[in-house]
Amino acid sequence: MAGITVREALRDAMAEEMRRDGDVLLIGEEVAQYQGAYKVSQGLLDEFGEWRVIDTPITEHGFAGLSIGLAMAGLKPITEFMTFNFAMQAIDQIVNSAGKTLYMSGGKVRCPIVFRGPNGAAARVAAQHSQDYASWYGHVPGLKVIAPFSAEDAKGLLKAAIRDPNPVIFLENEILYGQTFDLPDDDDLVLPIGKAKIEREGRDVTIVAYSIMVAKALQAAETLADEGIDAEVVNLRTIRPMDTATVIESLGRTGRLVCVEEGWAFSGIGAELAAVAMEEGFDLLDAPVRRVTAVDAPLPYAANLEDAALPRAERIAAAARDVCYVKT
Amino acid sequence: MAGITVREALRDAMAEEMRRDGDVLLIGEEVAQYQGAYKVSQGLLDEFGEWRVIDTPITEHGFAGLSIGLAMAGLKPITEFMTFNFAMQAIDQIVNSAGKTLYMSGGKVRCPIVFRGPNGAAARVAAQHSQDYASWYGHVPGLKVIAPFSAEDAKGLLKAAIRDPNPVIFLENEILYGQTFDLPDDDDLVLPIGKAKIEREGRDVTIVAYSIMVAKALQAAETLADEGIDAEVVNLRTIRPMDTATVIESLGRTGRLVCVEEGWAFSGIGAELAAVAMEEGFDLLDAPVRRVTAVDAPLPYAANLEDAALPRAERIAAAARDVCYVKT
Amino acid sequence: MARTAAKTKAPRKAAERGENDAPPVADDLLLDFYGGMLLVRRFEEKVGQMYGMGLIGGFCHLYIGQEAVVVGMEAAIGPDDAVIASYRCHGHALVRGVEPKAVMAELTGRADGVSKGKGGSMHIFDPERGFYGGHGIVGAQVPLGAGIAFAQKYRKENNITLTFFGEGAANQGQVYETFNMASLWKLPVVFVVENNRYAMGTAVARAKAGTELCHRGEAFGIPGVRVDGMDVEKVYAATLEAAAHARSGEGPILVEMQTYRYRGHSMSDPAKYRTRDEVQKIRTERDPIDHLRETIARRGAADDDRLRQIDRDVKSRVAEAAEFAQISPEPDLSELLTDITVETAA
Amino acid sequence: MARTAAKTKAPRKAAERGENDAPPVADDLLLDFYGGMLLVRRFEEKVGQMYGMGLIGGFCHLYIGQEAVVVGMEAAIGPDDAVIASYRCHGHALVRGVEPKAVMAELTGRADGVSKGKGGSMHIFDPERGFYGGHGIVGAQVPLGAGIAFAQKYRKENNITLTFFGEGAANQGQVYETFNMASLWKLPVVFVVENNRYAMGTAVARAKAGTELCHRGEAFGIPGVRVDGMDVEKVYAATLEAAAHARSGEGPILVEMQTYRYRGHSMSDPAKYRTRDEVQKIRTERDPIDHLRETIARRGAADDDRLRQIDRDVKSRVAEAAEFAQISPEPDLSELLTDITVETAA
Ligand SMILES: Cc1ncc(C[n+]2csc(CCOP(=O)(O)OP(=O)(O)O)c2C)c(N)n1
Ligand SMILES: Cc1ncc(C[n+]2csc(CCOP(=O)(O)OP(=O)(O)O)c2C)c(N)n1
Ligand SMILES: [Mg+2]
Ligand SMILES: [Mg+2]
Repeated sequence: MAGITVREALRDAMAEEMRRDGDVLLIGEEVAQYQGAYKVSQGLLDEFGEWRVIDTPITEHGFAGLSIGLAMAGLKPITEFMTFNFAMQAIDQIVNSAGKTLYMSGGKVRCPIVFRGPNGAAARVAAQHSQDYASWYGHVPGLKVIAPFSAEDAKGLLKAAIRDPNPVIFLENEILYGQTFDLPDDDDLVLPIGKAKIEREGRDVTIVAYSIMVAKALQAAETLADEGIDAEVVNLRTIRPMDTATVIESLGRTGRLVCVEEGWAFSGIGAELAAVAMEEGFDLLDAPVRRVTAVDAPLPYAANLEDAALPRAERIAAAARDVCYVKT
Repeated sequence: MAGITVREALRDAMAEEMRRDGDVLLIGEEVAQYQGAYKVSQGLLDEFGEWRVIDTPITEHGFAGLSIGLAMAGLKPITEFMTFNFAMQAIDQIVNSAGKTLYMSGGKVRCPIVFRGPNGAAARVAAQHSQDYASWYGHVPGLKVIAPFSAEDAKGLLKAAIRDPNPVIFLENEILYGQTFDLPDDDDLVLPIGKAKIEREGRDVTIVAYSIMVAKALQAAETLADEGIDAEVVNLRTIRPMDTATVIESLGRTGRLVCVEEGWAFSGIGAELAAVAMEEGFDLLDAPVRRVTAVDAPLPYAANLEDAALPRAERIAAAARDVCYVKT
Repeated sequence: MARTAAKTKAPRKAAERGENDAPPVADDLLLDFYGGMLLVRRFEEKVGQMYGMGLIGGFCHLYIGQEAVVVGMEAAIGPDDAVIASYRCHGHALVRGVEPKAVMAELTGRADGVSKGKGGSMHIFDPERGFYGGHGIVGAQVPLGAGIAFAQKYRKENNITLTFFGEGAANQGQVYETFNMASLWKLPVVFVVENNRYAMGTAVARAKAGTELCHRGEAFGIPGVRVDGMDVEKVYAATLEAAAHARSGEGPILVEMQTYRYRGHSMSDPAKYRTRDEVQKIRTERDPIDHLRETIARRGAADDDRLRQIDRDVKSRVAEAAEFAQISPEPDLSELLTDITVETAA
Repeated sequence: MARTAAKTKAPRKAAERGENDAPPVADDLLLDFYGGMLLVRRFEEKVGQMYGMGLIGGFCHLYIGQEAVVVGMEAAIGPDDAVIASYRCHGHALVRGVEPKAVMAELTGRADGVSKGKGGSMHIFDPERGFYGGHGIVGAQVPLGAGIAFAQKYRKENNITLTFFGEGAANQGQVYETFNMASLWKLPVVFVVENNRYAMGTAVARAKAGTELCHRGEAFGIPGVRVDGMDVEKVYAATLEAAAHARSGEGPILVEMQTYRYRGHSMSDPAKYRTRDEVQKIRTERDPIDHLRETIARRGAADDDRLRQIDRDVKSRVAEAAEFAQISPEPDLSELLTDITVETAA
């Protein structure tokens, strides 16, 4: 076990896969000479050279399409968006070209590509730089969607994503980049796509979260533990295909479900989980599923408003108390 | 009462609003000389001239942005996308510029614009031309989202959308364009945004749908009636803000809820409704909410596969029987 | 189909010449052109009929009138080069050597279609023959094509990619983003604007400001040429040069092919935005097949019997394809849920 | 602030001249320039300090080094003309006459901020002063600006829109889509590329193929000019001409302002992609404020006392703004849920 930041874990995952397979390359804005806008690609240009670590002009639509062409021709691009907000400019290529071509070609044209970069809110970067796209991408068959939390998630799932023969949307989080986690000593850590992880076992209530919200959920679980509520925390890890089996099993043990996401509620990930709980776990529910999400507004810049807009541990704990019918 | 097609209703709505307000204009591909790719703007160029009915080059991103600029400067553009699939190229402008600027400017910059065009599947136009974007747009605060079914919906809601001082996404359906509906004689039919309509009253089960799926739901209700199941059909009309009160009231009467949409299930509109039913109607539910949606695949071209992919009345009826615990 | 024959000839031709006014091509190549163009024309005519009979559905865009472009270009490149096109792609697929049967069965949405019936008219793919589609979103294939060219360069393959798009698509922003990147990285791509004068109902001048399309890459350092796309020999000659440029490592080149589409934009377009006379005039005066037939006669490259034989062969191939496309079964319902993602060992 | 004075002078100046090498501007206009540029510089320096103190958060992009561009351009247009910019927008807002207090309070995220503290540094708006932001997505303001110009033309207002973007943004596809439409419809827009040589860490030549930026509109029929953006008089003169062109109904024009940013891209950028020497050399040899101070001295337009007085005035305005921005309260929590949509009578 060694301490490593999520930033380093991502970099190591890319470096290891690039060493392993000459078809893997990294492309995006500021990934090469600048070493990544958030320094995630530190050292990669030096090691792999400018034909495998490629700085692009600011043209998301174009370089996403170009990357998809690379993948259709058999290479394995990792395409970095400086943030996923900017990928909205490229989303037609991601959905219509990367996501649908395998199907439209009757299986003939593959698209092994990873689109990665920070998703969701950073600190005080306001409405245009803070959207959580998990449910948008999760909506689309043909894509796989991953949202890692820890360094282990980041490394093991990014390596899996690079090896996957499909288009994978890899949603990172800027605030997590600098956080340190223990990582098992493993030369080749590859985690399965589509499997959730129980981060904390508990008997009273299941809290499902992804990305940075796992940290908030764990924090809430601590608070709840002090109050005698034993929360189980499920880290979804993959958004699509979603590991509903693990969620429903957990629900079977606890009878209560709280879904946490940094994005908006309407047709979000919590909505999907609520529907799944209906369909697959109705008889297990001792209380209605609760969603904890961002408030239904663009993210404001002011510190106090931003704080009030995003799910904090206290709001998660409150929702858990609610579904446990505990009054405070 | 007079019979009128949805196509004509939309055209009349635009013409009436353009007569009423010189700031309203129509812009998009083939809207002027060609009279609309689907002939929705028939006659408008003749009546209003080329400065109010404007053909654009094929540049969705650009003309969406330009239209938003028009709106920010105080005009009231109706911006047609030939289909909403092509609006994916422009979605950054729609979400980030049109949807968020009022908030980011502390209320200073308004964006009174209607984005309209056909959404969802037409007939055999395959995966890239058939996506239903209701849940994507519905996800985003700052936008209003409307999905009319009948000619009355089309006319009354489009007029309301044009008068609304906010960005409105107006999701039409190509197959409905040619369908005829009775329309009340009313010089100035304006329907409220955000109100659902009960299309058919019933006591046993609530079927919620929007756009063309309302027709399928009504068809299913007929079948069910023959079997002694009395279905209530709710036409959502507006996706955002959603009229959850009407849905929950209906659920209160029937105890059972089936949600129908042409789009994919994952984080779709049915998911949102399931979550709302949990949160606001848990104790009213005599059965878990059921979703009827497109299968989780890009839409295929082959006739038999396409038919199997989309929700048909029979699948809706089957879901209704299920939640009524009726075996067949 | 012209492809095989052309393959062996193209490189030879390329070596033989260099100047701008190309010497006439050899007789057998002319006949290959003729067979190729006729196949595309007859195939598309049959598609039109079958659409009318309800055997084909959805959007369907015919290539009639533009045949010289794909046939002449294909003859000037090699089988390992790549091609990518828009939704108006039947001709592009056929000249790449995709079987007419498989294309037609795709159009009827059958199991033996080249995309198993899942893609339809706009989405024909055959990457084994270097054909990358078949894309429905106007302009989307342009960066994809540059990406394929990037892969060719990355692999040091010495192959090139022909990236086709319409003159309407030439206003899309992603085209300029791609021009910039392709030029910056000197990608081996030939950008081909098929200027058939209309984008749906919009005449080219109504949507395009400024200079001619062939100059639209110059600000990005991409040279442009304009070619009479109704003359297959000129297309061929220009493509030999353009391909040589792209292959040389000097970076992309933009070729504007001036052509014309005879039919409506798609099967549902009554094409009221132009006069019948306009179409008729081009059909009579500029038809690429008639023109080639005259050339063949003038040069004595073949006698009428030989041409009639080619006609018969083409007709029977097309008839066979049409027949096949109607008896091929619908895809099995299980296909609904395959090819969504590539299965991976769990 | 220079704005009010300039407003009255610009038209006069515009009428006085026509040729390329403009006559020197009047003394009092020079002093307005001086006051305006100094206000932007001192304001931004204060912002940098306050960011360092944690009073400002998120992304924050300073305009230091580029002051001559907005000051010279603003002086050459009228108050009813419109301006739209990217996230690097403090200077653009100030020259439009937005109160430094209100801008600074926006940066600290307070209730008295020009956007109530909801937008922050990248999202300053004041449509009543013809300032349309403040946009975070690179390139997005370009079609928005053309739309504002379209509205001006639609209303027959005889006003124009200055649409600012960076040289990095100049590679975005929507810019070319906009060029095409703006030219096609002859919109009264002046496109202004502020070429400050870097887009984040990317030097202009590393991201841009082909010709100079000022030529990037030519294929769309848009004339281009390149201007020394470190010389406010040249900026002013060029803008008078460009504005006259746009106002005349001849359509858009593209102005490349060659300038330089002294600081990192945003507050978190250590700017290792260039040498200290490079920056130092430009600061010493090309600084627009120093240059103007020399011109003033050379022409005897003002004595040192007068300049010192301006310095003091600017400093006190900035100090006042900084003070105000710290005492203004945080927005009320109820603001979280206002301004999402405009309320309508039910
Ligand atoms: C992004 C996008 N916008 C609009 C359409 C609808 N559309 C399909 S083809 C077409 C015209 C394209 O014209 P052109 O590029 O000249 O090609 P041609 O059809 O003439 O071959 C349009 C507008 C589309 N498919 N994709
Ligand atoms: C679409 C998009 N891509 C990337 C970014 C991140 N980003 C912000 S500013 C910037 C550099 C822009 O450079 P330039 O246009 O030259 O303007 P400058 O910052 O020099 O004023 C980048 C890449 C963004 N905000 N939006
Ligand atoms: Mg065309
Ligand atoms: Mg710059």
